Amino acid sequence: MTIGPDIERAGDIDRRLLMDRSVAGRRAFTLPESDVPVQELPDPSLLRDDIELPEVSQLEVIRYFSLLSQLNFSIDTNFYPLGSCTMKYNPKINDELANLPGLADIHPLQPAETVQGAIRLLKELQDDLGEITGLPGVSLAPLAGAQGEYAGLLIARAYHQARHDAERTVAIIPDSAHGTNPASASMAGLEVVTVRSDDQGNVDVENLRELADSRTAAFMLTIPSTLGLFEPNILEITKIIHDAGGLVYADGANLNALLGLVKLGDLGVDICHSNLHKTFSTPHGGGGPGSGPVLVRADLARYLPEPVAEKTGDGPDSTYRLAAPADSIGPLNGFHGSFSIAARAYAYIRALGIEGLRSVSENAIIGANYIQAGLKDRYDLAADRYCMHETVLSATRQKKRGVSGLDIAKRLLDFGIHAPTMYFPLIVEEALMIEPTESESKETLDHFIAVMRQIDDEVDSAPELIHDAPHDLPVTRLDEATAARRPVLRWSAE
Amino acid sequence: MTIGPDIERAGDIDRRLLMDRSVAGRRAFTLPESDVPVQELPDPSLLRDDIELPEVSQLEVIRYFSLLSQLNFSIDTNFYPLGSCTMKYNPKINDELANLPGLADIHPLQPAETVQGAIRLLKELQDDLGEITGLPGVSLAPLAGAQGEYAGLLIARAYHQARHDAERTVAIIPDSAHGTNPASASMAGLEVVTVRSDDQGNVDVENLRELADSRTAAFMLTIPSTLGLFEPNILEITKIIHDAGGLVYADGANLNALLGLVKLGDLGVDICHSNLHKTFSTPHGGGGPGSGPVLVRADLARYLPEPVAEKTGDGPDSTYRLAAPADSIGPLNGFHGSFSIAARAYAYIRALGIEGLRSVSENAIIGANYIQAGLKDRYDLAADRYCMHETVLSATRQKKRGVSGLDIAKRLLDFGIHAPTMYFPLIVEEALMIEPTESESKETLDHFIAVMRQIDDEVDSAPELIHDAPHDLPVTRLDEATAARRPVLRWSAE
Amino acid sequence: MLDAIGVGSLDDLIGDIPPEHRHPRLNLAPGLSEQELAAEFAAIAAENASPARGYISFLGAGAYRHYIPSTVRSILQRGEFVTAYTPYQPEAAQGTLQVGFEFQTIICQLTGMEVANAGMYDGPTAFAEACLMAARITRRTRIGVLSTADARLPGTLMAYSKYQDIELVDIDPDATEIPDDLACISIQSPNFFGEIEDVEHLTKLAHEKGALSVVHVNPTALGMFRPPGDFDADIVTAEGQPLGVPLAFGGPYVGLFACKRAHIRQMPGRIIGKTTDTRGRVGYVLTLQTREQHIRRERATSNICTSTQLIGLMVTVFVATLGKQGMKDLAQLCYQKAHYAAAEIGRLAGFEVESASSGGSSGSGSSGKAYFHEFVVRCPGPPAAINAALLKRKIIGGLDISDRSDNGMLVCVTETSSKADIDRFVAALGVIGAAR
Amino acid sequence: MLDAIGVGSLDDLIGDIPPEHRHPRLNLAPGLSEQELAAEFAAIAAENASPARGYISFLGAGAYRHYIPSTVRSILQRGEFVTAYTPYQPEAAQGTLQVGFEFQTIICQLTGMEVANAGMYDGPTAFAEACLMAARITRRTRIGVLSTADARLPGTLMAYSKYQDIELVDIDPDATEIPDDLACISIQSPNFFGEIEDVEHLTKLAHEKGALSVVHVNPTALGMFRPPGDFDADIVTAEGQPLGVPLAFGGPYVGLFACKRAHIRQMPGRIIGKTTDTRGRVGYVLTLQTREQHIRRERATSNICTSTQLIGLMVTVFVATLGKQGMKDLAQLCYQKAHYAAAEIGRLAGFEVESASSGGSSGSGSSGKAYFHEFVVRCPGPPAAINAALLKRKIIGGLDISDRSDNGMLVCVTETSSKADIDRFVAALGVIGAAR
Ligand SMILES: Cc1ncc(COP(=O)(O)O)c(C=O)c1O
Ligand SMILES: Cc1ncc(COP(=O)(O)O)c(C=O)c1O
Repeated sequence: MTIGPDIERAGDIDRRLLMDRSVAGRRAFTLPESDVPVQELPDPSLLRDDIELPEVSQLEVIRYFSLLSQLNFSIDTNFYPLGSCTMKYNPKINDELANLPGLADIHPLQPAETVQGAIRLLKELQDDLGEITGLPGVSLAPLAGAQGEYAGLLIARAYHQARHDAERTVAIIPDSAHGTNPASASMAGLEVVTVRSDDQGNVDVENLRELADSRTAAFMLTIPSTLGLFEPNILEITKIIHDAGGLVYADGANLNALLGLVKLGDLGVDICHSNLHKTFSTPHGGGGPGSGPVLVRADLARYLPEPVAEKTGDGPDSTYRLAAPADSIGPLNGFHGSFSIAARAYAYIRALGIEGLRSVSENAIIGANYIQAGLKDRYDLAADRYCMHETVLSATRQKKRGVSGLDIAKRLLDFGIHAPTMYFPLIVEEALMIEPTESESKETLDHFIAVMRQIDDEVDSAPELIHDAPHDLPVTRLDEATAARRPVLRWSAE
Repeated sequence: MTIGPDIERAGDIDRRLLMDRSVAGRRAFTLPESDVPVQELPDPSLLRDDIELPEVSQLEVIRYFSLLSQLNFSIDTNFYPLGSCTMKYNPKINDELANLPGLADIHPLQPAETVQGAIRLLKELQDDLGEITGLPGVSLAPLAGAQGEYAGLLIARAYHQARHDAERTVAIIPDSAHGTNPASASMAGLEVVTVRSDDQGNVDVENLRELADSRTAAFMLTIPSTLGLFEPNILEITKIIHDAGGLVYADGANLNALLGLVKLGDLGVDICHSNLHKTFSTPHGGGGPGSGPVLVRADLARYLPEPVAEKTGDGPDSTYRLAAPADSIGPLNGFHGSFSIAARAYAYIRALGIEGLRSVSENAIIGANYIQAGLKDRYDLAADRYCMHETVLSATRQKKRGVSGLDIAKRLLDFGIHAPTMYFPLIVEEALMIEPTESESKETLDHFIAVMRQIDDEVDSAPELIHDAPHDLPVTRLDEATAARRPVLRWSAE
Repeated sequence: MLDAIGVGSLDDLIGDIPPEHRHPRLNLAPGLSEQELAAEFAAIAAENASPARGYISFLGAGAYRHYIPSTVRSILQRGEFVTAYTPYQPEAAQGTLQVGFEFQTIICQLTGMEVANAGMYDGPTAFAEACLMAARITRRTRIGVLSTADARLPGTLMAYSKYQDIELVDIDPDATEIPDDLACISIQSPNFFGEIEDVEHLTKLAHEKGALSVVHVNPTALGMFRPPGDFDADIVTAEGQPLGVPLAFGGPYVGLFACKRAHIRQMPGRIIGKTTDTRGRVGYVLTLQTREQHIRRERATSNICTSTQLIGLMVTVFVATLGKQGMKDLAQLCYQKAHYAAAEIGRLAGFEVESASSGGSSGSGSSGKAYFHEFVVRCPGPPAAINAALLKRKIIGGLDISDRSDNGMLVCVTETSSKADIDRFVAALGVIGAAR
Repeated sequence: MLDAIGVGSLDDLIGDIPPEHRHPRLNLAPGLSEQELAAEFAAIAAENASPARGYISFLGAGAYRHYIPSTVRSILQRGEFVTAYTPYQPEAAQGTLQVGFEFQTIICQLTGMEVANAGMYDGPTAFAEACLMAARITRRTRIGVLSTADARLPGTLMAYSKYQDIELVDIDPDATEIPDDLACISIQSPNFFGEIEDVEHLTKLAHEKGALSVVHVNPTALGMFRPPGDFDADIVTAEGQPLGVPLAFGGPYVGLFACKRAHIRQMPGRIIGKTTDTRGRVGYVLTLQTREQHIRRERATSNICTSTQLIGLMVTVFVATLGKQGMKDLAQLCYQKAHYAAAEIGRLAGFEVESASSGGSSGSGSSGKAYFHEFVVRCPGPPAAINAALLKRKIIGGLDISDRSDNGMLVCVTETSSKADIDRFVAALGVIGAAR
């Protein structure tokens, strides 16, 4: 509907950029006057004349970014069943706690005696994560899951090297794996060998048996898998790898399904990472920051990336410090990892306790199966069995009727529901990967099921409605091809 | 546009109330377990069985209120030129400062020695406001402008009474006054007598001269007036009232126009109130809270409502306390006024300093005149002269062409601009009272002018666009008559 | 912009200001940067004794320390709520309006009343307006106030009614009869001393005489005690602060105001009603505005304009967060902790726990009346001296009410005091008492 | 819900988990209420020495204390930004995307470079990825690193390149020639010791040999010093923390990454591009995704997935708030205060201010190189002992760098230190030095 020249919709934000809004001399902020005697400046040849930067008022800053925020879908405003991403509710208190004076304003290089509280928190979180996964060696240093993976693979290589078994240069990875797994393996100088999934979505054990050999450095298994399935042959698999002399690496990004239900270490996993920003309550921030601790069995702890928090003494006399493990693979980044995220994870675990954590996973699993049960007559399942925390549907039936997984995803946006993860895992055609998480109510799941069923109806009754979706978002579908072909990556004066 | 059954627009919030979302046993929050021995409960006859209250999850709380917030226009997201309301930008830092531990968590009845910082802040704010207005007696106790007015009128009555002149029971009030003025006067037991405005929007001095007599307790003048005009005969007016033995009360709600430009006390004003929540930076909160300090000339300070902050001693040895003035009109509310708002006002004044305060008013005045200049060929002016911080237009010309002030106000909403104050002051037909404030940029004012001119075009070219406005807000025009005739004021089970 | 206006300088625009008074000298400090301002406020805050500096406190008496859930602060940061005005354009303010409707609902549910408004300035002004409303409804001028009420309640009423031909009449809470011509009797329960009054009985007395019953409650207590609505009260008011609002040295708070449906049109303050738009969709509007000053001017039910919408939002989010069970648990926790503290203090030599209002002897709640989370301690000496000694131990003691009760200290304990805090307080009292 | 699924219990759903390992015992504490959790965190925070507890600090060395404007915190509270995911559905993420585009613009403007990505994990990882990118572009394996760089930069690079056939080569900052076969020389400027390196000269040396110039900057310094783009640098990286990000004991921070347009397709990390929708309206999308792991898997330019979008938002709001003038003022203030502190310390008996890297004699900046807001003090004894003595006075001294410079202490002064703080620090150093 057109409601007047130039205006399509009330409050449509004017999309001009900060530089377009800039007016010479305008200011949002002033700094204090200098209170020290004037100091001589360096040689003028070192100094820059001017910087081209925005000049706007404080109101403009607030209004611009406030309006921009409203263009987003988010957990705080929308159901966001994005598979593999664990878009759950993160308690608001955790953000507050992480920002407390005494936590948010301490310098990473302060002497240990001035940051005992901070290091104690890290140590206790290490212990809790070790307990939850059954892998007691923990470094919180990695800054995201991908860095955790990389750290884990470096540890595997260091382990083999120490055993004079350095010719192990292969990482076996299932075809369903997340892209970071092969990317990390290749950074770690490993050759990626793909193991097939069987028709049940499990690792093809026979195929794995063929591939596992004296060149196997590590087998990387996402558990539950990216299909949302728990690998039923896990014990056999870890045995195959161990028998071949390799290590088992678990991608723990999906730990939200396992809390209190099983410990990875008990299954023969040697190394894993955990995405604190998924399972343990850091809001995703539009794409980070994250925290991807790496966890290992006891004898591998000597290789962990530095630093690791340590405790000396007991009771009120105990002191805490950060240290580098004996044969550390080194620092992976500037300081000690994402401390504020560790603080949130610590708060989350403390608040929930063991009972709470277990019910997180139980409810996450029930929610995913509830959606699966509500949709499986309309959408194909990637695997026709109970799932864990997420279910992967396939829009092949819809595709045959002229509507793709992408179309369905876009159409969901019209209902204020964020799209599932599309076209992943790669082994499922027209994949729609749905992870409702434990925090959504049954009513929300019912609504989602109803909408998905309605969309399936529309495939026949009103396909153009789906093809043209989304209809009333700030933009319609965007031309990604041109964006990539002729990249415009920054503002410039017209 | 209909984009599917049941759905009109993406993300349209489902307007069910909390009770409709409630599910038995669901919880957003838990309290600690009791850590004291179990205590005996009182007689069961005193205890209630149950309370009907919402039961929702924490995610639902956050999502529900976040989505509701997005249904609002606000300064943070919209130009909001609501006349008389001073919808200006309030620095975000002030909210933070008011919420600091040590300010937000102190009890009003703490011993004075434990709250020296808080009382010092109040004392310094009293002094600053006294300096700005030229009225040195200040109580910060009133909780909003209307309460400040009432306090001021009680003071006037107390003053007359002390002079054995208690038969003064009339408040003279201009016909342009805000509704709180006559309402407050009547609460104070005063008879309201209305003085006319002349055709320039000024007080009709001759009329005033006739009305002022030995029954005059006070003359209440809004300055600048609700027409946005500074009373040119102010000195004559204050003399007339004083000569008649009355007191001059200034409604200082519009102080945003006068900072550093003139002191009310210098003009013969005896009593005024100031709306801290307008001029001195408290966000309006969707309708409060407020703070309406009452300010008086020195000899009237003995009547101020309690408490007033006092300082003893000087320099580092000085101490602060709250006290009741000698002949205080009493307490007007529970404690010491809106402390958090006083803290914001103090921060605002300290941040701006005298230069900053003056430029607030200068820019507020320039902005209003700029809009007036940009629209006066299309819209009638209530008074054809330079205005102060706001300009009052009249939509009489548009009305003749079939479109009311109300219609224009609603149509503005379509452009993401909040409507001006409508139909006030009552003496202007089809009034549209526009107060841009100092915080809006020239580009925003230009945009507003362009939109107002476009709407004037539409009066002829597309009147139905205006009549049916707003078009794309969460609701179209609402049926206020039925709401008042058959009031539904709370949720109930259907 | 001056060019576009057609003037040369600002002074051309303010020609109406008498030149001799224009641009006065102001004695104000120069401006500060945000960084400097933050430092100044840190210094001011550090001059106050607060929990952040390790103090524990047993003050109540009308303002109560409670834990405020993070959800309240989180929603309070939504600029769309914080920086909006009174919802005069309902189409652009459905957020504020729907929240207000939720608030009204919650207040009704807590108090057991039929209707509520969207909030008043604070508890005492709500109380005062309720009494004046009773006078309007009954067309009577004498207002009975229970002698056990907080002095700030009749105090505010007195200031509010100074020129309105209203007389205040003291009523004994144990009265078996009341004067014939009262507009209402107004009952604070829990009363100033923390005790539960017999609202049912007093309301009956009132109704027998054609008077209304105005009940001023503590909303936290309503998590366990029967609400005034159960007893046929006519108007209920309360200080809303305990429901998620920071103490903030006394304000801003929010007054709660509920009444019987029959009295709707005499109710002061903002009222939000449900309606539909031109397309039949549900929406909310300010309603019954003809009671208000901007329409009715000198004949309005009250002069209130700017109210306390944002504090109402805090209350709404607080109650929504705690929910049915949380509100019950909160009341129970407060009750348990206060009664534990009273029992412990009662065991101290020289201290008696009693109800000041009844002059009873010793033991907890010796007046025979139940109490909620506040009680009166008779100290072995002036409470002021004892409080001073407590303060040295970083304990802010109860309120000195020796003006109303001999050596009386009004002690409040909420869920924010741990057993360790209470024990520390009791131990300190013991030491201080023994030293006398 | 179990009914609808058609199972009797949760265990029916997790039948694939080996029964003997199901439901293990976990040794974790029971859960806490929010109120208890808040109390526990207050206790943890109180165990740390922070400005909130009256400490002043002169630590820098890669993480810097700056005043963070309230606008940053205010916008960081917008749930729509905070609780969104990576913008894989651009139609539902234009907020995040447009902010990222602003971020890229600002990084280009500050560094003087043509293009930037939307952020890396932190400064050192950005540096490491830049060096690896140079190796990819030049197809060379030897990476020159200036000997004045923070050890954390080559340290991270080493970990990142462990199995990638990369060799690190130490380069003297005053070199007049470099090896023929370098992929790049990487220059930290200001270097670890706070000094400005001759980026122009070193870049020329690199280009003469077909190598790239990778420059790692401090973004605050770019408010006054010429940006690497002026000197034809190829890749620029930085730790973004100084731009509005809390110190937070080391993270999360954000790495800044910019380069020449020609190298766009070798750039790691998220990149946001401008495009149009089907109705011709401007919109933003993640672009050049074929470089990334989720498309290219083992052949991706980097394994990075979750990045640091929200920290990028902080940086964007910070720079938008300070604006052109604020960024200049900030750099000047830091420079002025640091140089004042250096001059005062230089006057103390036993202390010399010098550039550790050059081993120069005395006086401020005796290496002859200009420095920004950090400098090296040679102490009259082990810095560890001096720092311990400072700590007793609630002063956190500079970083002990005696491993790189004899009795060296790296001192940083920013706009957050008042003259009084600096004077207190200098006076304490004087007393402590005299006592030796
Ligand atoms: C299964 C899986 N593995 C690894 C990752 C990588 O984690 P991050 O994004 O924190 O680097 C992800 C995240 O998207 C994931 O879903
Ligand atoms: C001119 C004028 N006077 C008085 C008032 C009343 O102030 P308050 O709303 O704070 O009670 C207002 C506010 O709307 C006003 O604009």
